[in-house]
Amino acid sequence: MDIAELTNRPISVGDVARRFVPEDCGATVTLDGYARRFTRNLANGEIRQTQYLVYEAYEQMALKEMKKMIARAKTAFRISAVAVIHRLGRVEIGETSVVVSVAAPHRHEAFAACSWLIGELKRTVPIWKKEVYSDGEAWAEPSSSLGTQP
Amino acid sequence: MDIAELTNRPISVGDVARRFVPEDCGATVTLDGYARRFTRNLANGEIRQTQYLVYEAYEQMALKEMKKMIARAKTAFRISAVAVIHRLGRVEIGETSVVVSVAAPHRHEAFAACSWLIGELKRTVPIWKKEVYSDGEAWAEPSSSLGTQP
Amino acid sequence: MNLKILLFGAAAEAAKNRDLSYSVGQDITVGELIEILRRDYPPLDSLQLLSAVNQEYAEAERRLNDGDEVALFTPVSGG
Amino acid sequence: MNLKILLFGAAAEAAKNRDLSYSVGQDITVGELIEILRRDYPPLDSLQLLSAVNQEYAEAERRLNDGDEVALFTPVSGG
Repeated sequence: MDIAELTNRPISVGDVARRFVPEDCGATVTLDGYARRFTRNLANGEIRQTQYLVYEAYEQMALKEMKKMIARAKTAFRISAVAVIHRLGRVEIGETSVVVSVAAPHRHEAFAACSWLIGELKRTVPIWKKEVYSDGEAWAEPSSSLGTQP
Repeated sequence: MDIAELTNRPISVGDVARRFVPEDCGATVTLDGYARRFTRNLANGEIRQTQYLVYEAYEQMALKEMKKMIARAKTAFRISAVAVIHRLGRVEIGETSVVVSVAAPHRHEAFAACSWLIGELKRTVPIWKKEVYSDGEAWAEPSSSLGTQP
Repeated sequence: MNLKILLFGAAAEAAKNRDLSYSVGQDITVGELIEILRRDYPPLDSLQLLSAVNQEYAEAERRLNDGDEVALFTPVSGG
Repeated sequence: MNLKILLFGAAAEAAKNRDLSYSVGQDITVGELIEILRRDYPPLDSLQLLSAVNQEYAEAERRLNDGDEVALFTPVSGG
């Protein structure tokens, strides 16, 4: 029932969120992460404009890490079904780069597991984001994650 | 940009989640609450089977309360757009009864606001749920909310 | 004075009514109106009733005015 | 022994390579391999490099075996 997937094609958030509606569940919490056009630098207040993103992955390892974190989430939280799908390649502004969707009997566990899973994904899954601006490009720094996280 | 809505027709979670993708945002968190077929009674472990739900609202007041809680959320959290849509009338098992969707620059605020909003909705918005079983029916007790919440 | 009374959910089922019009004396409070309704519709007696006046939550001490829309209902259970 | 080396993201751009085959002596660790690569590809020197061996995260002290797939990359930034 769980999904860990990498794809080069656009992701439909609604399809992912509704892929599993287990009969013992009452809530699905879905995080839709997408490319932001305007990002405020929290240090100096300047606003940077992104043109598009490019994601690259160590695909086999990324899928292994995604499956591991899903297994850990299902042990730690009372949840029934998890889907984690990450886009690779060029991603336009507003397009979904990552979806994490968790179905659970009760909403509190769905919120907690969904939030934990996206944090784990950003911490452990070997995927890299390049941000392309009008005047250059840069690989995202995870240390500035407050500015670049979905 | 915000939506507070009551509807007698099926709700498309994906359409709601993707209705607004503001250019200063990077994350949308969406709660999809739906009718659960099997509910475990936490006190005695028995499993109760629901056939369908019927929702009724004090519609004008419900919309006012929904708008108030959205306004409060936008003051309390750094978020950009909120949609709250609740289904009325008969709702089949697995069909969405409520969607709360929050778009924000960063995911942590989207999670926090979405979780707060569904709690407020269940606490303040004048909507009532009747659960229909194979052998009877009952208006949901908010005091047993751990067993009946989405 | 005249009041428009709305009942919802379990309260509407108990009273077998969704809309009532009541004529009452001046200076009545929401709590006093609820007592009148519990007397007129005894099945309401077993229910915990919340109230709203003109679509805003109201306490039992709230004084009513002519033409007010008073809603009575059990604790909400949406979601 | 022979090692298959994979580079990703900023590390691949710095080394202008994504796949490398290295023949090295016995008893080499991941940390020692990284030192060799930093010497052969100086632009890697400015990068913080993490490593995985056969698709599992590995520490610098990890000893390598013939045929291992060693991946080197900067801290991950997906999401």
